[in-house]
Amino acid sequence: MKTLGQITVLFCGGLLLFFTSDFPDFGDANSPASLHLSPYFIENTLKDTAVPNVVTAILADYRGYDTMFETTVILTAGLACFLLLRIPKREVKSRYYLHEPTGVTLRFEGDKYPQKSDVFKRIDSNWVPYDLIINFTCRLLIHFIQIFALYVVAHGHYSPGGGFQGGVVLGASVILFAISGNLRAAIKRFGEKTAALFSAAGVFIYAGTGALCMMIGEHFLNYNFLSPLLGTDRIMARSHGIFIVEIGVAVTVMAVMIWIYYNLSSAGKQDEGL
Amino acid sequence: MKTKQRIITFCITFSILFLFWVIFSGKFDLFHLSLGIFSCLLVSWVTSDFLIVTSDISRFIRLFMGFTLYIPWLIWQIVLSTIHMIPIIFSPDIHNKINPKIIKIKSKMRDNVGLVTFANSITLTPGTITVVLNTYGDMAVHAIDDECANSLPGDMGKKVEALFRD
Amino acid sequence: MIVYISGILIAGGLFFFLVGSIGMIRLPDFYSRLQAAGIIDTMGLLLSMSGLAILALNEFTLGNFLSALKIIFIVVFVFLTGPTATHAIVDAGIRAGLKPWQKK
Amino acid sequence: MTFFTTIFTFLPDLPAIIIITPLLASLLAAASGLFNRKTPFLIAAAALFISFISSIILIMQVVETGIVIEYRMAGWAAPMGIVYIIDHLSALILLVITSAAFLNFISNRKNIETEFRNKEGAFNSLYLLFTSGLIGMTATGDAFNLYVLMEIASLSGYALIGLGSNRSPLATLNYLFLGTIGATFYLLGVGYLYIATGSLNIADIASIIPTMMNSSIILFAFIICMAGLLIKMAIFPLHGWLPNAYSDCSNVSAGLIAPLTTKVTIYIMIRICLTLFSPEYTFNYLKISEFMVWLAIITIFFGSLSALAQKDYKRMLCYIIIAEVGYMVGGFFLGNRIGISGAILHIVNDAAMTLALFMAAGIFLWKTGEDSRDSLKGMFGKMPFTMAGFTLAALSVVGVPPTCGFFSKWYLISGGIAAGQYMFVAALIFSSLVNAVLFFRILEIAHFEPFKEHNHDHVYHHSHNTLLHHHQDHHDEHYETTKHNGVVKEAPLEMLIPFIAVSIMLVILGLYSGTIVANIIDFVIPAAII
Amino acid sequence: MLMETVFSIKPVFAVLISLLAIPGIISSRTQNIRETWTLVAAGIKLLIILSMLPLILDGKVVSFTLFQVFPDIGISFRVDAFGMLFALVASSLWIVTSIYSIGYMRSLDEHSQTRYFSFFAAAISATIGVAFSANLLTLYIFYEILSLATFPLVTHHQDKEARSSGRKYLFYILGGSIGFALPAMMITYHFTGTLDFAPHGVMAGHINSGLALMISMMFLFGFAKVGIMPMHSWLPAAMVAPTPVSALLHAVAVVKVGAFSVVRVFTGIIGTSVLADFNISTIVCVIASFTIIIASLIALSQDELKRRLAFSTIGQLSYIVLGVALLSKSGMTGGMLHIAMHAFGKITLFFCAGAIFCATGVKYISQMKGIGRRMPITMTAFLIGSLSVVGFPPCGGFISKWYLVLGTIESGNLIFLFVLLGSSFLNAAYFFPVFYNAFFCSEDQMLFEDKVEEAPLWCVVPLVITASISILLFFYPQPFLKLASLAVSTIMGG
Amino acid sequence: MEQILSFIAAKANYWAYVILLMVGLYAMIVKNNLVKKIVGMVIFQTAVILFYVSIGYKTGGTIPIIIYGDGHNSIIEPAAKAVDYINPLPHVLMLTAIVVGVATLGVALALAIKVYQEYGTLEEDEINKKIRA
Amino acid sequence: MDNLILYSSIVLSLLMAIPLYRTVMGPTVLDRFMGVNSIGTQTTVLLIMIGFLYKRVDMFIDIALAYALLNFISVLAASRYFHKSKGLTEDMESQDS
Amino acid sequence: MIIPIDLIILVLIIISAIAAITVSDLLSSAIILGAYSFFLCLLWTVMGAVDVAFTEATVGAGVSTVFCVAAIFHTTRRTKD
Repeated sequence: MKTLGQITVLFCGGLLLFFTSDFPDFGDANSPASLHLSPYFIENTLKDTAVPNVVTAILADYRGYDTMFETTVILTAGLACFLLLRIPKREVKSRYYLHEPTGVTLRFEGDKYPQKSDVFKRIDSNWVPYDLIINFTCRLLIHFIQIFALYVVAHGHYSPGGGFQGGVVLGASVILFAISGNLRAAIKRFGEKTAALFSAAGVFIYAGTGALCMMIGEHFLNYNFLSPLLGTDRIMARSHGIFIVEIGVAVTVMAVMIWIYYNLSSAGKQDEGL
Repeated sequence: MKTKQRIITFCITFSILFLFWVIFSGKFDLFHLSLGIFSCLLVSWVTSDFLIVTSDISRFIRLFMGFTLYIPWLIWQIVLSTIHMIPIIFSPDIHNKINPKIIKIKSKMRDNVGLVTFANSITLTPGTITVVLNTYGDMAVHAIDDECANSLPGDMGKKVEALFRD
Repeated sequence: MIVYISGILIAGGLFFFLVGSIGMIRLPDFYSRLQAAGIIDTMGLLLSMSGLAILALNEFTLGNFLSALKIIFIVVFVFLTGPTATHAIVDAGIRAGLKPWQKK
Repeated sequence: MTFFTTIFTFLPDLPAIIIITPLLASLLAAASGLFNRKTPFLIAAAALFISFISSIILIMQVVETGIVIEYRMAGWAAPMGIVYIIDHLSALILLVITSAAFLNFISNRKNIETEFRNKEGAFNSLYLLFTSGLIGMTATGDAFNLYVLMEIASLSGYALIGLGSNRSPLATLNYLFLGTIGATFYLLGVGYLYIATGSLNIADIASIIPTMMNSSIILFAFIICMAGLLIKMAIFPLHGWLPNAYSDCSNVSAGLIAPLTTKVTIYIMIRICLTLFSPEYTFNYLKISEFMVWLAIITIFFGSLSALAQKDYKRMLCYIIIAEVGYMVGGFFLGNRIGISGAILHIVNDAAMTLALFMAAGIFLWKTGEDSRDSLKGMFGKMPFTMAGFTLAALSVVGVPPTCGFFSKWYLISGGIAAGQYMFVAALIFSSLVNAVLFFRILEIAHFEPFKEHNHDHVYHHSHNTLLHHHQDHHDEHYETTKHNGVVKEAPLEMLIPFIAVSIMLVILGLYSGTIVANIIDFVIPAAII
Repeated sequence: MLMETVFSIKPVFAVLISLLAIPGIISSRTQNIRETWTLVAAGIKLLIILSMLPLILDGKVVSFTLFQVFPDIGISFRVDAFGMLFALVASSLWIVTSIYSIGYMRSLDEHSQTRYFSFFAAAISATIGVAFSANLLTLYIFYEILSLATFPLVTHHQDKEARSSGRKYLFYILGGSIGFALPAMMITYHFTGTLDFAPHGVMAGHINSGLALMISMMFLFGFAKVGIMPMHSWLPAAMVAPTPVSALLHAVAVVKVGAFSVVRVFTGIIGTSVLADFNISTIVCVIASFTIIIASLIALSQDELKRRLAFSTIGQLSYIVLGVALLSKSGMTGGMLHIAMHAFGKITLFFCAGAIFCATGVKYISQMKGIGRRMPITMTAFLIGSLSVVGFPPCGGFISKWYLVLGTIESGNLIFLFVLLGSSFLNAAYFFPVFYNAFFCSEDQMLFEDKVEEAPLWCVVPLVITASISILLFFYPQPFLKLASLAVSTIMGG
Repeated sequence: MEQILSFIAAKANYWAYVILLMVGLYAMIVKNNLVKKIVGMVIFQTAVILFYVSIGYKTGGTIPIIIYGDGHNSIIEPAAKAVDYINPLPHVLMLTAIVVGVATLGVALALAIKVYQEYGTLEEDEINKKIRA
Repeated sequence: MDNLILYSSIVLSLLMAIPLYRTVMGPTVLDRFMGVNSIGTQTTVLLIMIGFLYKRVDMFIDIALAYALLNFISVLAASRYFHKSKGLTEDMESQDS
Repeated sequence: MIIPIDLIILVLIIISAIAAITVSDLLSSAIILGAYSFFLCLLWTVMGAVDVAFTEATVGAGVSTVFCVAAIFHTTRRTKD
């Protein structure tokens, strides 16, 4: 197997390397790729959509359909991880609770355990106390990460970034919270059902916008329909349409990243996890 | 938590975040500002209990001022200890120059913010790293040589304590 | 003028990057290497970033000012995250049972 | 009346509706699955049905008018935006996909409820996503969009087959690796095309390629795309992932994925060879036909012989699928009109046959809890209708008239003779004989062996992980029916009716294959091919 | 000779009527209803076929295309004289056999009767389909359906013996058709571009001698149901089936379908001119003669009655092939007539064997001592049947043999005359011991008690009917003779 | 010398992409450990991204965000010239590809966890041994 | 100014090889964490320098900022691995996870 | 003008890629993969693909390494190659 693999790799690699000489030079402004389609995009984006960031414009408008499915890919991954890993809740014989003021761990048998309480915290047998420094710094940073993420989403038109990047950062903020404290705390704030709902809702915003266009009589995902709704001209309508779908992307990406993390880090048990 | 305290923290969080938003955004038209307000409301609503500095506004301002004074000093300390590190790193006989050790120190502070500030300051200055910190102020610090070890807790401890004294 | 100042600062930053990097190579054990790595996080970053921030202010406009401010924010954030990360690594080392190098 | 009015209102948007409906429904299913266990099924079934109906309307539209329907996504014209192209071929494949997905789905309600307990929402959602991925792959006119949809189909496919027996995660992981290699190679091929032509739209590229026939980049694009697709369609040296992946997974997934994945990949191969690269390039300029046909021949021999060695029913089917891939690839690369017609016809027929066989497997498993051949003992007496349908499917695979398998094989063999590829003809006949032996063995067991008591403790062993804690109480009903007298009765009607429908379809497809060829496939093949 | 073509859906109904009866059979709750369905379908089928008879006798052809499965080939039906002859035999015998099966199955209380009658119906459908098919593809399709539909009938007992013989059956039949007939058909299609049966064949001018020989042989052995010698051994094995099945299917439907297909292909596809020009006919004749002689010799050594009959069938089938391959008018007429004549004779014999088994449970000839006294009607019918098969007047078999003999003389190959005569003696030789045992044994050798009686009425009536038809056909062979000569005149061109 | 340098500069990216592609492929084919294969898969996918992004680069071009006039809502067209901007289309495609990569990574890791839960190891040969046993 | 930034960034990118050496060769996993952390820091600086090279620094700062905020998540996650009482070298196979 | 940086980073990328698949410890492998993605991000910015770089930055630094570590936490670090 090893030799076979090496031979395959060397053969393919050699072949591919050899034929790189036919490629246009790196950075060649006259290659077919730079001459055929992209000039149209670069020269007309601002006219068509009022979005200076050409990438965003292509992503969410010219090839918005691709992006819808890109978002769906993410959703699919979330669902897949859930389907593969999630273990339904099972009856547990005993539960551990930490009395937070004193740090004493109590073990409760059966269904005698403290109901919702601020001083008692449910923990697992492999619970470790969180680190003070990490916990504090992360709590401090999470706001900024989140506001930064929202900024990225909102300014996708003018600077790099957009729904996907913002969504990942948002998701990362929750992941950070889960890492710095523990997974239970994170799940308490952003539950699994919420994650599932959000991840579906994001794609729904995207595809629903498209479907709305279709119902009003335009083509699917043709944002022109927004112009009577928002009272703007068609170009600005496209700009706003792009913004709406970016929000959808961000919501999905955030929720799915968190959802995948929940499942991966606890191997589907959604207990304390990593 | 009391409602009033909550509102105050919310407001503080919101204003800080909005400041950040404005700096990030650099766009001052209505659309983006309203987006900013919306986002900041959202974030502060979701996470307002993370940044519980204090409900006392005057203390908050004092703390802020103290920090503004403390940070240049800290940077100066960093410069100093970096300069202290340079000969060690470039010395041909590096194994004799250093004498790593873990020392234990105790801080009298009970305020977690203060402790974390102190610990991070120690870590920031090259030559010393906080290894362990607990809520009772017990710290273990790894120092690269005797000089770094001896400088602890030293001035830094006093300054941070002063900063967080009520 | 601004260019020169920033040039000096950036050069200083690069120098400290070098120092930290060499320290990472030369020092004998993980904990002391971490001390050297701290230089990269602090002095190197501080100097080079302030150099760049000043450079950004070469033409003073609101946008450039905000850019410089953002660069400073990066420093602030790294000053928050850097020690935390360092602490996390050290903590992991201790928990994993890695013994510090001792002078014989 | 209102129904038709609605339909006609959306008529211009049908190409979008056919894919958007499953997509939106998958979201609803995923969301509603959190609150209710029954609604996801209803939503999904309704969506699949709508897709099915729209595909019927589409194919009728295409056949009647003979015009290729072009739908502009986001309103941008072809090279700039993404367009959907519904021509005869894609309409045909769309019909195959939607009908197979729909029938398999409604017949498996009980299986889904037991095997994926508490995860029905996610499962149904993924099922729909898989379907919409395949639909999109079929309909799209954009080379890159094809990749995205391929990834959707693959990812949801991994999830669907990852939750089967306890061996399935490993098999799925291997499938994932090879699937990723395949998809990435395809993406790379698209990249090569892009670097050479600067376009991503299939029609646009096709109009540019004739000007640069001699470019080695184009050649490489072709080779890499083909390599990727060949991996995904599991042709002989690259087939390793398929048997494990398909045989270890749950039946619902197998019934969806096994009939469709390889077929749609072959469809894409045909599309790339005929539409993207012109037939002139593929058949005349490259001169790889001979090689591909030999590859197909080896695949057929290999698949058939390996199938002979299998004890497990589903594994056997998997190797048969591999052999059938050889039929289609070989038939296509015969390069003449008859051969290509046969290959395309066989896509349809093979999808139907495989669907029927896997549905039968699902019914057997549901009833007996085992999937070895021995579990079928005495089935003819106990489940005559199921076995009748199964026999039809088996005969179709063997190629006995008047089932559809015969007719596509007829075209393939005629094509082989016309092209002078007698080895291919021999391989086809050999494979038919082997299939006859294979299925005869099963039918013989079912016919002759006395009925055996089945150990019902093993019924749901393959989904141990999700069900351990629930299946006891949930299956009381099922236990009631089976434990009294140890008699397995006919499968529940909701499973049986779709299955019988598919089986009868096998005959109908066969009898109407002339119509299909004359009205649909003839329009697909460019006039340049004789 | 240009024939007037009538387009009518009647052939389709004739084929489908018994298939349509299947749901009725399946859904029947009691035996009576089920059997009523069977009988009604059989009656309707015969009526439909009879209704077409006048047209055919007028020299017209009924035609209908059901599906256009390939651009130039469809599943189409075409009723001509030869097909009519065969269909008439098959459908009339179906009624008789149905009646007989009812008696047989009831008296032995067999299991799975629903399945039995369903597949019986399917098989007869396929048989009529073969008879009426207008092109080779349609013929092939119905041929395959017949093979598969008879499999459950052959293996009705579902025991070990049934299993092995079922395997053998499918191996020969399916293997032959997929392995030989299908490729031959494809090659034919490739060279000629058509598969329609034409009166003088379609191959002339398209093909060279080697290929023609190869295709002919592939068809001859590919249609393994005809039982030409190396491909014959499924037939004795298939005798494990219940007797009505053996009777109808292995004396009439299945084997005659084989013979019919071979004749159809030789005349309609390959064409007499090709057969004659490339000297293929002689080779076929030799093979057929070989089969005739060898099968008769083997039959002599069989003790089990049904096996003996089976080998007899193998021999008799080759008469048909031989008759056609002689390429003389009388020979061909004889061959075609033999389909009918042999059918009535042989089915009588099988009915008798079944009746004996029903009444006594005896299978072997050596155990049948004295049975003639207990079951006089049955054994008389057996006598008539065997006389017909041997070709003794006053039985139908004589007429076909007469034509065959004429044919050998006409074609000038006297060696085949001797083959025919010799085999007739052998036929007589292997039937004689049965009578001897049945009638001419002494009291003390008798193996049967007094209480053994005739088989049930349902069993006896059919065999009486067929036996009397056998005799009737000697005196009144007109319909069959006319059909056969019509067919021959079409083929031989006036 | 300069020619060689410019030749290297013109093709280095493509070489690098081939090397990365092969590194990833090698890991996926040869490596025994499942997570290693996953790592290889990530590298494999990024190689293609490198290829695409290299296609898009234009010497002297700036990033594909149009420098627009004052005020972000008013559209003032000093019409952007295609030569000045890097080709944005590959970037769009590769955003999608990265997303797909992450999604695949997540699913693959989930499957790896499942495999480990089943067999207690990630080495393929050990797993095969356990299956046979 | 261009040259200043260009050469600085070249030097900086060369300097990144040293932490990379630590990352690749590091005797323990923790050394690798350290190396990656340093690489992250240097990346942040280099990103901004490239922004200056393109004369569009405002567009690049966001990326650097994202790094500054997210760089340490992976290190935290990895250290969390050791928090959960996993050894440095041997795997605690028996632990019920 | 930006070519030298491009070349240097390419070399670093290849080194880290090879290291990621040869290092005999999965946790290390995951960490090196993180470094790999840093370099990739740099490379994208060098080539002017800011959006791609941003995505790579957020994904590489934010989630993919975390996912890997989480998975390794629930499986094992041990590897034979």
